[in-house]
Amino acid sequence: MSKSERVIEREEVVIRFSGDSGDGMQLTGTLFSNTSALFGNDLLTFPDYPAEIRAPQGTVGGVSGFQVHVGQSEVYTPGDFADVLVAMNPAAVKANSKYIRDGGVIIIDEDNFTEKNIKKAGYEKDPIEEDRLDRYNIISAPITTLVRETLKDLGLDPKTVIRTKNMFALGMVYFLFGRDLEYTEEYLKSKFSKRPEIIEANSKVLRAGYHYAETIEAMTPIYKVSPASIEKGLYRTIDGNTALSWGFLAAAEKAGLGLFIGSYPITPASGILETLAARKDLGVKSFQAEDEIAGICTALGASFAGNLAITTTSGPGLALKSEAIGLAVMTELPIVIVNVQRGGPSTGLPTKTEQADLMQALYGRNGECPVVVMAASTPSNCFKYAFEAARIALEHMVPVILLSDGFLANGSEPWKIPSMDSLPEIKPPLVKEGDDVFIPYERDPKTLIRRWAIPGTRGREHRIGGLEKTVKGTVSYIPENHEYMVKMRAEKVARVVTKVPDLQTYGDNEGDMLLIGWGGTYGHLLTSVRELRKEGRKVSLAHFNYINPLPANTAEVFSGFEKLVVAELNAGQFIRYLRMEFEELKFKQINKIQGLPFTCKEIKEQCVKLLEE
Amino acid sequence: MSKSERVIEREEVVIRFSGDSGDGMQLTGTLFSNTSALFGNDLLTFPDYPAEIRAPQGTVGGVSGFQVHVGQSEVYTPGDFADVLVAMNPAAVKANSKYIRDGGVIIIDEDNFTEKNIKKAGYEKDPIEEDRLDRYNIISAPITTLVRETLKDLGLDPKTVIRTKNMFALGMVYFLFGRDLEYTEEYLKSKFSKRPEIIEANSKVLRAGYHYAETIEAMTPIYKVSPASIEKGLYRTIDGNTALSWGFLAAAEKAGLGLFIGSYPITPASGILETLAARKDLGVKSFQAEDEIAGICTALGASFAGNLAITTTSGPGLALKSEAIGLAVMTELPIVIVNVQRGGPSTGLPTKTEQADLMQALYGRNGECPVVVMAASTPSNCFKYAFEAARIALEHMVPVILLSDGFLANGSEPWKIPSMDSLPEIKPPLVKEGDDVFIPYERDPKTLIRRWAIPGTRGREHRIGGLEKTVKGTVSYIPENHEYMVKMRAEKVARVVTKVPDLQTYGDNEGDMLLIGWGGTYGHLLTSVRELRKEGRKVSLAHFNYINPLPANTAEVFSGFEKLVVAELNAGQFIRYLRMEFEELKFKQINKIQGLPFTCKEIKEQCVKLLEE
Amino acid sequence: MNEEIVEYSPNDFKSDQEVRWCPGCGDHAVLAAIIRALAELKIPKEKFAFISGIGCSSRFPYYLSTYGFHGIHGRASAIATGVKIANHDLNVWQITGDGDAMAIGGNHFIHAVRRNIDINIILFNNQIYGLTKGQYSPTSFRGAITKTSPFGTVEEPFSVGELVIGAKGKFFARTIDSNVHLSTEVYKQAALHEGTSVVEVLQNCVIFNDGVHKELTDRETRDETTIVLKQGEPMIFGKNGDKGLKLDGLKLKVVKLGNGITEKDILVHDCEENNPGMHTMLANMRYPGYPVALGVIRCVSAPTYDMSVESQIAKIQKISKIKNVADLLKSGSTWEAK
Amino acid sequence: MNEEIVEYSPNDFKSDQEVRWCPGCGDHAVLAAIIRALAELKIPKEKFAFISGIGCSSRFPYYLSTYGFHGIHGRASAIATGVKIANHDLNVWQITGDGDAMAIGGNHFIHAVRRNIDINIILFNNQIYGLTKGQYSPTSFRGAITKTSPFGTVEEPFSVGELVIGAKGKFFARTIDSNVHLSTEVYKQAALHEGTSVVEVLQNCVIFNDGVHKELTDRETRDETTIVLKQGEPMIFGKNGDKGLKLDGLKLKVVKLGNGITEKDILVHDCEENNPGMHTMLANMRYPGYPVALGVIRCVSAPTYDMSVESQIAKIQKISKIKNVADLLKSGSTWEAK
Ligand SMILES: Cc1ncc(C[n+]2csc(CCOP(=O)(O)OP(=O)(O)O)c2C)c(N)n1
Ligand SMILES: Cc1ncc(C[n+]2csc(CCOP(=O)(O)OP(=O)(O)O)c2C)c(N)n1
Ligand code: SF4
Ligand code: SF4
Ligand SMILES: [Mg+2]
Ligand SMILES: [Mg+2]
Repeated sequence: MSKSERVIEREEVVIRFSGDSGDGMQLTGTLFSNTSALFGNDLLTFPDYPAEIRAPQGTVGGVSGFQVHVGQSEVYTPGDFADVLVAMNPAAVKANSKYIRDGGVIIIDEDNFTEKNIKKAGYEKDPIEEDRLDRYNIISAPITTLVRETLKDLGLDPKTVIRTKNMFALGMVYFLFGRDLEYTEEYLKSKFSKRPEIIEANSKVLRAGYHYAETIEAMTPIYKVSPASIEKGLYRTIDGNTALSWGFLAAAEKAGLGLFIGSYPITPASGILETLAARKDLGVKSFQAEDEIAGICTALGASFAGNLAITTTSGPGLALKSEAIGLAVMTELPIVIVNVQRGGPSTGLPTKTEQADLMQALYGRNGECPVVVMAASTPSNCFKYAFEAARIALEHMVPVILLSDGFLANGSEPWKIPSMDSLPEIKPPLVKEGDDVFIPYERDPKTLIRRWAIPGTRGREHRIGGLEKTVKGTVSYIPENHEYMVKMRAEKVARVVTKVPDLQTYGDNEGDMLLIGWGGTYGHLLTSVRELRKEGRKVSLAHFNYINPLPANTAEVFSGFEKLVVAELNAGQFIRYLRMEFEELKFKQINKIQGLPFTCKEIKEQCVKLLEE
Repeated sequence: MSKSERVIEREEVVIRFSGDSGDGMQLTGTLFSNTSALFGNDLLTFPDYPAEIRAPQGTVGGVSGFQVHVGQSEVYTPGDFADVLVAMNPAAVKANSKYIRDGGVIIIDEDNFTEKNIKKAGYEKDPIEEDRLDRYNIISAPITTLVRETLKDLGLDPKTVIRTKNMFALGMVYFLFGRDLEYTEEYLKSKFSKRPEIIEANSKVLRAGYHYAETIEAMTPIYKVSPASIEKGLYRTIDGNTALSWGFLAAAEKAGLGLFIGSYPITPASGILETLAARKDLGVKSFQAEDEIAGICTALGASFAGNLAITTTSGPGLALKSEAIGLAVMTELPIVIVNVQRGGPSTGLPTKTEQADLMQALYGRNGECPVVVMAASTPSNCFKYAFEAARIALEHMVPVILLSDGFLANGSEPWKIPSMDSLPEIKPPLVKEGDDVFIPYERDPKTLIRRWAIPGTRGREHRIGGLEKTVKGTVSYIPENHEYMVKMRAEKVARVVTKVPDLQTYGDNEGDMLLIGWGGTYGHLLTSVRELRKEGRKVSLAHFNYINPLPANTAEVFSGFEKLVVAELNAGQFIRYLRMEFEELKFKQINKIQGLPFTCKEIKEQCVKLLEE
Repeated sequence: MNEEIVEYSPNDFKSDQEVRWCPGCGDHAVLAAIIRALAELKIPKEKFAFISGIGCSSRFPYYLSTYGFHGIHGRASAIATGVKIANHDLNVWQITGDGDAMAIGGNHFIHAVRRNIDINIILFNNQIYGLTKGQYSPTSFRGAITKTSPFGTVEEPFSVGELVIGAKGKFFARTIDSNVHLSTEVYKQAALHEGTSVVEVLQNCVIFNDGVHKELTDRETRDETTIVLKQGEPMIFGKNGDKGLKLDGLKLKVVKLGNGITEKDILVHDCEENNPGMHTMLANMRYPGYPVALGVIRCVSAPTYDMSVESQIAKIQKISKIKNVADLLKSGSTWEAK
Repeated sequence: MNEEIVEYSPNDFKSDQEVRWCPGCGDHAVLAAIIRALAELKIPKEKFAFISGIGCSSRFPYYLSTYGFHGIHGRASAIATGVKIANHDLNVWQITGDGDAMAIGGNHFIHAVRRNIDINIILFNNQIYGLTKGQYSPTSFRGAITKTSPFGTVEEPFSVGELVIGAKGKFFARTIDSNVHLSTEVYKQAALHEGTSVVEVLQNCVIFNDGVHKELTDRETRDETTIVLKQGEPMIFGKNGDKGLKLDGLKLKVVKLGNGITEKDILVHDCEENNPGMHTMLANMRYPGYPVALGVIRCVSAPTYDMSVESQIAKIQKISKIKNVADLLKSGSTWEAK
């Protein structure tokens, strides 16, 4: 066969890199993704790794994976099944064999398939046989040996040599997709600029992998995924945590305020604090607090002092912030609380994704204590929703909880860089100096927003705090005043609805089924609905980014459908919320509580079942 | 008129003592209540005081009140309106004039109605005129002058003299109700045993008040409330916090376990820690923690070590405990978390009552994190529900949140002392020493309860913690295991329903309206329903003490009624929960968010309105 | 804008709120001293921010006409930290109680001290929880009988100064509510010190812990039971100025002047000494045995967190190519789709 | 019931769980030393309870075959306190990291120390957050470059020993992960001390803070950079045992032996001295300038919280008329309805 005959043109393809925590799979995956992005593909990534820093070598528990879905047209999920699996050891095969597409390719480092490693991975004898992998196209390469061979003349220590294995595998994959090595070589050069021997070693191995793949004729077919036909503009790849961080930077600039972040590190939210800590050039005040309570309390202090103040955390950290969120509600100070959800309850599954903090976000505080609750739904739109959350907080003088999750936080995709001009203005209700009376809880009659007088502003001295107050800020136990203030605070949040865009469906305005989702499941639900519609099903999608308040037209949208099905990565929280809000309607549910995103297959199957019920 | 002619026989009567925070009104009210209880009346009390220790003298904000409702038959509320108001100063009149029954009596210390005090209370000139108090029977006595006169020969300092004023007023009230002075004099003797001059002064003034009332013929009528015809047995008066504390003591004794309380003081829950701290004689380990988090975490440690462990707090404290409740859920250790609700959000109205922490109790944690939620409904049944909460926690290896509120905590009523024999046994699933394998999360197939192996038990060493685990206790990120464990934990809580008695209605099994309530509003709802029924309305009451899980027959009970109306002291939390649980049903609501209990008048009016809608 | 008016009388710092502490509470005197100190600082009023937690003492901000934030229990240090970092131009005070700062707020307190945030922490130590009606606090003496310790506590109290110094504290002073003159002076010094200043005010709670500092405040005993430390001056005290402190090995010793012992033998107070050993001993002196030290015990200069942040930002801004968000969005690896 | 078997080998304390720390992590050596210490204590295995927070180090209890409780971040001191009070017969250990104990858990930590609960706190100080992948901790040195301080931290670290002593600590020791022999000894002494024992283990995180204690562990330098303190022995160190510590006013000074300076001039270590001044100085010694002190620095006996509780209960039970709940229910004022 000639080379050209072996090329298969594909709309999209899914690759999964997988090995021990120390095998460098996250980097390998990232390099492949960036190369594909530069090539012009759309893509979405899904890193998936254990909670231990270096979980025990060779075990299934220690497998670190990075999946990337590359497409010619738009790509919304990391893909259910891998077309190509790179498995550096038997444990990686064990962990992933369920997730390979029929007819897919498995690249293995045969040097690692020793009896000991096979046992460690939990196989009796032969992975191929036990998991019936002969269905797949297995490319078994003595990667370790080849790497040693490649570098034998460089005089490097064995550890350094072994560490380049991932580049060999990456080289093979590049060949398989007909990709350039340029981006990766540039990366190596800038990363190791002070250690030329490392650059040389990695480049050599990368090329060796590429040529090895070229040489062994067995390595068929070659996949070709042409560049995506995407909107014109300047692009970059971005992950959810970075996008979030940048959204806040953009909001602070638009509002003309300093940006303060008070946070305590916690997986998978730490990246936001880390990203913003690096932005001293933009004047960010990043404060690593002694705990989550100090995180939000310093942010509240900074908000009082006139900054755009945010605090970022994950589930258990949000629990700790509960009391102080109440103080934010009572003092009506602007603040954004980001919760990057992970598997719970308690410490739970720290590196896995889940959507089980919704109820906590809505109700996890003492007293009648409503806040605005929003959720981002793709890695890149974390930028938009961070910006919007900040805009709402600042313009409405209200705490906003913004939900993300582990899937969005670590996942990445190409993103069209917006121009700062295209973003809306942000105009907080700041009070200027003056001698007339300033009444702290006096409200705009239409929006119920109070004004913001910042310490340092002459003549606007006033006191706020967590006890119930009159409009003037005087502590008050008067029964009617309390009822009035409780209602005002709730109504103020309700009126944020003016900033909430109407709910749009993907699909039609009526039909047999409306699939309903929120937050990070967007890509999977959208893809599933698309495919169901292709199959002729009358299914549409309504996906929520605004949870409290809900879009004004929600009931109307719901009314067009026979069946309302809520799909979430929890035991059913949004559905319970919708039941409270829409007493008239009946909802059905699809749930998954496995620390993993949905697969489109699951969703489609369950939708079909519910349609046919 | 002869004396006897002036006696009015009453089924029930409401007295409110009211004055400055320093005027001793809480003591006065308590003494009157105890005297009435000893006399054989049923009663219920409602202390109501400002958050400041000594709020500014003479102002409405500084008024401290104590209301007691005394009855011949059973009494369930402190009464909407006072038959007799004792007002030591103009501010006390101002604060209470709305709450006097038509034709009621107001006893005032006219010496305190100086121009200055009248202004301080917020009146322009004359309280009587401004609040149209001439509708009432006003007994204006120069109490301060009379007290000075009474004690002039004792050579006491003026401060001490003035402090006895409350006894004068109490004496007058005793006369008005034909009560004995004996209990009060006994109290004074034991309280001030080391200061005979104080005993003498107070007794003298008490008698002076009594005789003064007897003398002034204006003081009509005399109310007679005969002893209640109550069940035989030994009685005492008890407030909610004491009853709760004792319920736990009883549970520990029945379970044969030590009792540990780890708490941080907070109004209105501190009384429980204080009561149990005094019970070293019963071996209680009471630990005043450095904060609420340490409160629950020490309790969890004590639970791990084999004690009946409880932690007590109020709203903001529950918020702080959220994260650790998750750990209790994950480790499946028995623990009772008591939340004595107060006005919120944030610091809110610390000394006022409210029911606004229900959602927090149900959902205020990260992840899928269900716990048992219960609520006491009268001061005295706090004993029963504390006992039951402990029994469920210990026998089902599950955290239980027990809700009380400021109204129950401080309110008191006569209580028939139960015999310890009449209480059920408590049998925690303890594991004995042994060498066979102990599997920490192995469950009883029927109840799903895991067993409890206490450190010190030979051969049962094991590890638990907040990460997701397999049945064996091994940390696991396996997707299916997580889903399984989440479901098991939820189902285990759901199966506690076997311990939940069926819901009983007061009234009929069907009708036009079912009034639905939970927790501390019981007395008011019951009284309202009784009165509505007397008026011929087809209204019944369903009151909940078990909230998660709900009684098994709830839907069935609900189905018998035309209208379902949920009344609560919040903006509508139980109703939202019921909407989630019973998608088929429609609910209406009655709410009050004023830091105060309902009045029966309000409830009845709203019920009638809803009935006629 | 008007010219800055920075001449104030203490009354200019009073708010229109009714003061709600119990008659006779030591807090009244603290308020009096603080408004005096504020007036004397000659800083524009709008630059002051008073942050508090929860407790009787924490009601303080309501009674001042400055910016104020009555927070939640134990978190005042954190809130104040945020205020100061966000706007280092403000003069930030934290008002707190022994429960608020040493029990629930202990962690934020020691971390503020360690970081040396430039705030002034006024810690009202009445050795009791006032607002919740009389439970013991982490500063209650061992054996204290309170509502939650009816048979006496079984735990050692914190020594505020020792904990502060153990947390790397650079400024610690102690005063007594009733001594308004000394207090005013101490508060001013705390305000002028750059970095975290902790002032422990021995405060009387007339209702729940009346007289706990009686020996130190009574006219008859106070000269014997306390010593007011002054920078550069010998540590002499007593009604007749006839007692002093000397070093005996690694310990302090009270000596009587005369009989060969002269002022020269007496230790001279140096609050600016970096080595904390002496300051810890001074802060730990308890009566009987020693006089209780009042005044500024430790006052050492060191970089503050807030200023270090400012200068790090300034430094990075000078060298970074990223000047605004648009620069950032376009930085690193991007590509053009055409 | 069998006779108590209290002869153990270290392996008896290993659990069947796979150890999941990074290869080369200092935690492995700590585990080795602790199981040795446990075996040598000759206490029945079921009496041990190991409580931890969250962090790499806090995984510890899974690797022991004793009772174990892997808690939540920062709360191990509180959980351990509850365990010990509930059952003072247990031998309770807390395993914690510099983030777990000094950041989020700082308050529980200082309160446990103050109360003198009889638990043994082993604090793994790698000056970094390991589990969350490399952010700075409250013990990271000023200027440390980490994921959250890309331009260096701007805050002073806590000195563990100084904070412990500032919180009224009675036992403080320091050891190094790699010195299993010294560590075993120190852990045993911590276990035997009645009251809160804090052991700071200088631990290497190979991944995120490799070599932070290098000077103190390297074979070539360690004799010069560290001093192992032994009760009653002169404070001598150095490769040739030719250096010692002397007092110079209120400060410590390193001197060379010889040239007139003999062992007699050198300070003798007394960990039982109640006055904390010397111990604080020893705990604060940093290289360069001073050798870092290892071994038991402070070990003072004082009443423990847990035993004080037991004896208060015993005392009250003797005098109270209330012997059971039925007595209580009927106590005070009651009446009979007939
Ligand atoms: C989270 C929380 N826990 C507990 C309380 C109850 N509380 C209010 S003030 C206080 C302690 C007050 O003592 P201290 O700080 O010494 O102030 P003081 O009243 O003595 O001035 C407590 C426990 C609260 N308001 N919030
Ligand atoms: C409430 C909460 N906040 C934050 C975290 C995230 N977290 C886990 S361990 C850790 C710090 C670990 O550092 P350290 O205690 O020094 O332990 P090490 O990993 O270095 O042994 C953090 C911040 C968490 N699990 N829970
Ligand atoms: S209770 Fe004590 S501290 Fe509080 S205001 Fe009254 S006297 Fe002052
Ligand atoms: S990350 Fe560091 S501390 Fe954690 S296991 Fe690895 S080497 Fe040890
Ligand atoms: Mg106090
Ligand atoms: Mg660490």
